Amino acid sequence: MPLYHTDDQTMLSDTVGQFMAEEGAIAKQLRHWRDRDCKDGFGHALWKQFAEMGFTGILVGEDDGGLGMGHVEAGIVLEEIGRNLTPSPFLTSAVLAGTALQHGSDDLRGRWMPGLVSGESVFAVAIDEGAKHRPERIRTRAEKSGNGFRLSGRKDFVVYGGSADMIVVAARTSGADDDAEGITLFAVPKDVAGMSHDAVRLVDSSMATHTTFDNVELDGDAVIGEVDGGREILNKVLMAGRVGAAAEGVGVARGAMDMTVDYLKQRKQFGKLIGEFQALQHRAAHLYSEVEIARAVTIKAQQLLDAGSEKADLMASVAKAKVGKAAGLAVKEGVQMHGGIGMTDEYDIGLYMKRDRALAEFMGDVYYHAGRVAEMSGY
Amino acid sequence: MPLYHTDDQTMLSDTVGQFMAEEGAIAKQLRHWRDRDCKDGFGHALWKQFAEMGFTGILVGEDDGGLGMGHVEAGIVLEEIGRNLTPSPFLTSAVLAGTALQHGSDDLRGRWMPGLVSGESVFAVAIDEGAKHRPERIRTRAEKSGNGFRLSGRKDFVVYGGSADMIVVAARTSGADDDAEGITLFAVPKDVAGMSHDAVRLVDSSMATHTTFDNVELDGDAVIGEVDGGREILNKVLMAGRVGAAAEGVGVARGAMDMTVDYLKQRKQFGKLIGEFQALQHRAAHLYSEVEIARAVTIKAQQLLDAGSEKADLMASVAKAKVGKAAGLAVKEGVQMHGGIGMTDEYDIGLYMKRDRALAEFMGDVYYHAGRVAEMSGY
Amino acid sequence: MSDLDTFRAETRAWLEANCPPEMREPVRDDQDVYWGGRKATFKNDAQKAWFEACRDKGYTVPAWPKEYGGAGLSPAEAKVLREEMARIGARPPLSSFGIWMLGPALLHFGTEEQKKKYLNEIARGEIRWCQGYSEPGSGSDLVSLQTFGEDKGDHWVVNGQKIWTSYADKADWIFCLVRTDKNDKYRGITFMLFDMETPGVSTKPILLISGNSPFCETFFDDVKVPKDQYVGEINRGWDVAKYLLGHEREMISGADSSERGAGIGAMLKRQTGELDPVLRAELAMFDVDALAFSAMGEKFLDEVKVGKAHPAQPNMMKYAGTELNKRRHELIMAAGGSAVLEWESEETDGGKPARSWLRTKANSIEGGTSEVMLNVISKRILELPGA
Amino acid sequence: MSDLDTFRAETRAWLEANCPPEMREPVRDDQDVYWGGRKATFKNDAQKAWFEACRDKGYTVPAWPKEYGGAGLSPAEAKVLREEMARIGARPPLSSFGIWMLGPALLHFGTEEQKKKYLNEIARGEIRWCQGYSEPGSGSDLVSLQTFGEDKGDHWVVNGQKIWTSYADKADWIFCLVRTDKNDKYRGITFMLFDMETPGVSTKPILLISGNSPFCETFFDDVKVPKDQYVGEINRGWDVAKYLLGHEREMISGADSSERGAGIGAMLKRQTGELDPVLRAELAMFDVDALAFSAMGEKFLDEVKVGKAHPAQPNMMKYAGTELNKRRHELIMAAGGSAVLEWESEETDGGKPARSWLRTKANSIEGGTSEVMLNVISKRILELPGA
Repeated sequence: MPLYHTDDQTMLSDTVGQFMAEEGAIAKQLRHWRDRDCKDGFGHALWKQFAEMGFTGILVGEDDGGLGMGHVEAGIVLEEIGRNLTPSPFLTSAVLAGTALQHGSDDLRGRWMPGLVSGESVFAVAIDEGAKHRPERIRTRAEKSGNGFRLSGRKDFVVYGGSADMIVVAARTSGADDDAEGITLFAVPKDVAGMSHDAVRLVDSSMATHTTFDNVELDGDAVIGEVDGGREILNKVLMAGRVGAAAEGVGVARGAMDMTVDYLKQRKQFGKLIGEFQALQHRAAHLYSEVEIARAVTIKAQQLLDAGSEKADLMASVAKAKVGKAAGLAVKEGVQMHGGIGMTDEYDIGLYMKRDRALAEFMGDVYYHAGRVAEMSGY
Repeated sequence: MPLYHTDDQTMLSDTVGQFMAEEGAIAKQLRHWRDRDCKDGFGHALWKQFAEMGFTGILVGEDDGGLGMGHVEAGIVLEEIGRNLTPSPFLTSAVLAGTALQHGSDDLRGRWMPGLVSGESVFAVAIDEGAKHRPERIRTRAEKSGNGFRLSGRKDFVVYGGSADMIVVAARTSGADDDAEGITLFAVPKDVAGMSHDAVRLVDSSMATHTTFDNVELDGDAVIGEVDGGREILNKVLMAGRVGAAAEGVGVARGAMDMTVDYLKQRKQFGKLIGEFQALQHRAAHLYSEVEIARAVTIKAQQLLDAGSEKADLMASVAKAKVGKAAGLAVKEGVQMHGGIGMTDEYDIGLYMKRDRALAEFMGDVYYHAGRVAEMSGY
Repeated sequence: MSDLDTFRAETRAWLEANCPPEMREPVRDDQDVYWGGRKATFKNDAQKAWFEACRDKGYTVPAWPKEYGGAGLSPAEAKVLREEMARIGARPPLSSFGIWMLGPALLHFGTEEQKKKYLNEIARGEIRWCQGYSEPGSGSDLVSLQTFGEDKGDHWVVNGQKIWTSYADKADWIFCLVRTDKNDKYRGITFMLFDMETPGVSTKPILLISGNSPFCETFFDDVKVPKDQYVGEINRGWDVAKYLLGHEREMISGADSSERGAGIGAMLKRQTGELDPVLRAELAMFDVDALAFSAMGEKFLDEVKVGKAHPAQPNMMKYAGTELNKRRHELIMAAGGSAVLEWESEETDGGKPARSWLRTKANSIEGGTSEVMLNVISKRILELPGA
Repeated sequence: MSDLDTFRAETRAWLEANCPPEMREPVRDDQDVYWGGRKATFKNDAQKAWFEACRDKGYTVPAWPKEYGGAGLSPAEAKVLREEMARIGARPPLSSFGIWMLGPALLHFGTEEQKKKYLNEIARGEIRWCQGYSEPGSGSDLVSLQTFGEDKGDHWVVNGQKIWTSYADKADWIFCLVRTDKNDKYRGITFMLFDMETPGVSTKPILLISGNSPFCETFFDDVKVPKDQYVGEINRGWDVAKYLLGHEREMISGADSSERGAGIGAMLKRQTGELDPVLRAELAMFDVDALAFSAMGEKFLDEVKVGKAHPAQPNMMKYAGTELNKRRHELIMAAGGSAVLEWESEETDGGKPARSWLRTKANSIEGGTSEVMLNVISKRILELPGA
């Protein structure tokens, strides 16, 4: 498959781009909800609009009422989300939880998919334990209890956990903390007894929770896939999440870069447009090159994921790491090249820096994924 | 002690600088011997001149006929050696082997020091085993044999080993390969039976050997210091070598930088001196900053070493690593900024790149020393 | 006993008697130090007592001449005082831009009358000053400033806008660069002084990406400034500004090079437990740079003391130090993971790590951008041609 | 069966019959490929047979029209041929700057007569060409070239010096940029063609820091060039040169992006055993960049095929690819340690790793420096103002 968007994908990209620039714009969404100290961190009305546009069900099979598209298409939505810093539960709900649910039973999908597709429901995933992404180690335990399970443990960095109608929780049903096997995924509804959230606002104004499970009783039908067989699904969820976060990161990088290049064409110092200074030109050109490469490998990872290739896992880590580097560079150069004004809350470039930071951390940072690339390559 | 040269040191620096620029100049030494395919890789006549100037005995105690100066002074000589790419056995003989011999008995010093001071003798050290510097692991073994020892093993990267009248060899007299203790240093004369050299020319035209010891019989008085007590001396040798190599690296960096900055002021392209292009200006200014910092920490390490501070070991690794970065940058920027002409053998900038490469590897590279900094810092 | 030993003994005794124990605690925030001024209040009695004791002794500005409110100490004596204060951890009795910036300018360029009046007011903490240099349109290119003072005979009428005026909302007076000749870029600026209560002056605090800040925007709307309120010569204010900028960069570059030169790997390992192996390697590479920079800081200060440092070397220190500090905080964020993303939580003390990280991004902008520093290094140290 | 399928079947059969097994081995050095020319000799019979079969079929330049010595294949057919040759690992039957560079220029700018003569000679391997662009004083600023052709009515007299003329010592003819009007920088250059055996032409090989090289210095001392030996228009040779430079950068940037995009960590671990943990981390960070760049290479080629790539994108590919390749070889040297420092030893095959490492330093200089690439990106892609 050629590594560029097909005509259909280009059309989708145009549609999404226009929609997001209008409805998802920084002033209309991010700043709006932030300045109102919104406890969700995003607007439910926009989430409904996402549903009307078909975005919410973009990865959901047609049998479940979705569009049955792939990660390239989800990535198109995410790139525009990133470019506009649009706060939404798209990544956690439609990509992460959605991918998990695809492996659920008919009953489970029947229970949750309609809400996702219609934009009525918001989902989250609870994977991380501790401040760094280390999904190889799962300590949260689900003990058999009657026909169901009793869940205990603590999850961190549960993005939009406080707003979620359902949280996909990765728990250990057998084995030791570091075992690959023995993991089970559960779809945990919001109203279960024993689940409590400590909600925190993050640097990018998004919301996340530390979520504690204190002997939470779950029915057997909360299990996604097979008991003890969750690692494989979890890996798929992680791949989808990494590639998705990479796509959003590409959008953040391109948004920050475009804003900065525009500024270089407008701001005058020493009687010249600052974009005439060769030192800045070269840095901007280098940045362009890094962002282009990050975008290419992200599309590559999306295609591999859609093709079910066994290389997808490696390339997902490459993409997440490379985007981490490129977007990090884009926001740093962005703030520096804006000078003092870039440090003010009034200008948007700082918002890109904040979003990049949170996104860099989400689903594993550049160091984690570089390490994975080494391990998967055998060194 | 203030972190700049005293008046005496400044005077020494001027003297050495003038001497090296005349007698040690690239055309007169490096190119001269290289183009004649000299098997020593340096000129014995210059080594004699070093002796006349007092350089050879700069670290040798006054009782042994030397000047009894410190590593700051040795570093002054080395910086000028680096700046002029002067091939000489100064680092291996006067700094490394010399430091080892300082811990030898009166007899041993009486046997070897006069030759060093007079420039009659050339010494080498044989520490590395394998292609990377890992002195924590010593496999070469010296078994007790009568009143002496029988030495067997192979050493690599023995710089000027083929020309050496004596080689300081680090061998294991007890314990396992990775033990800290159980090391003994030996002063091995060149004519012992069972020692053989496989001499190779290196990228910088210096010479080194793979040296094999096949049941080499050594007298007990070849031992430097105590049997099994060589680790402490070895550590001092290593510190001296690292700080010394750092000082030479500073010289290489400054030499390459000065040559490049000069070129920026002469070469015209697009109707301008290329030094007028801001992108090159900023890179040159950044390079200046890195080289200044590398020089500062090298002097700091020299002073700590001279003061016998316990921080010397850490700072020696910091200096070696920092100089590795800064000098590496200097030669890379040097060649790139010279453009095509910098790629030709006719121009000297490429010689700086070659010397830097060999020096970067000698006594541990930037990665090795960064790792040591982490370990010594407790992480 | 030498004179200096005597002085040390006396100083020690004086400090013992006059520096209250509360004033020997580390400074935790802005309010722990007295900034003086008309609107100033003391945080507690100890702060008041310590300030007044120092003021009366001339120790708010110990090296200034006695007639200007100082103690007239020699450099050697001033060093002894600093050392003795550091020994007991004494807080500065008074902080202000008057002490750091306007004072040195007045000592160098002021008339006798100005020195008497303004320096004494500063030394006694009576007037708090702020600095009006930057404007929205003139950041790195400071000299392009547009705030204009129209000559009205015995006074100027000043109109324009300043930005990044720290604590403008708390200051009594401002020292301010004002264009007084539109035809000469460099020789058309006057270094004016005026009261912030003059009609037409207003200020507005600036919210940064890291949160609240001491920075303000300051607006001048037909502000009348008497014709005798300037330093140096009329239209030659750029000389005064340049003098102060050099002073400022030297201070910034020297100031916290020791903090910037500390390794962080060990601290982050303690704080976060396990370190990812690739992150560990990055930290090791950072620590090499940081520890090397600490040696550079030491060398720089040693050389400054004896006048050996290249006059443009502070630019290099500022460049390298601020870039290093940004990298330091990037790594602190990386090691801290999702925990340090928190913006308002108690666990992070109100988002301290994230706010500090964002705040460091200004390091390479304020007091001269990294780009300007590199320009200066290439021109003045490497002597590269052209702009 | 479609026409293309038929063509594929025929091609496969033809290759089976005509490509000797020896010509299906990987190319190890320059001599494994036939470069043609008056002085050329074949390394062996197989090479001769393979070359002659291709020449007779028009397969040395399959996409060129038949009348110029090609096979007149359509783009689709040419692709099938490439695929089928790749399938059996067939070596190129003929390599030359005539095929890659002069040919495309002549096809675009040449007269009918020139095409007939020169293209046929190239296609048949009769004349080997070299390129005379760079001069000692004009590197990145190619257009500042000084080699001058004085107009003598029916001929020019050319004086000057070229540098980096690859294989000038082995070539029969040169295509060469010569200034013919000193008053117009861009419109004062003529793209001339002449025989290297013309009196006054001499060459001298250039020794590189990596050792021997195909590069030469080439000197013109009163070289007579007939007035009809130029391409395009007189004084408009810069148009031809620009066309070729674009062509060249596209080739360079596309060519080995796959090689450049390979990870090296695993290979170095196998070669060297243990990896230092900090070096391992550097390799991991490199591999991320390298694997990402391989995707970029793929994307770029896909986009070029359908005309979607930005016309200046080859500059970005060249910049990123060459910088990456330099870093790759730095890491190979670091992992190899003292063993790969050896310059003439058998163990390193005559210093191969070190020589390759040094050779890569030219990657970011030849064919347009990284600095020029960044200039082009900033101007043509980012549309930044000014030079």
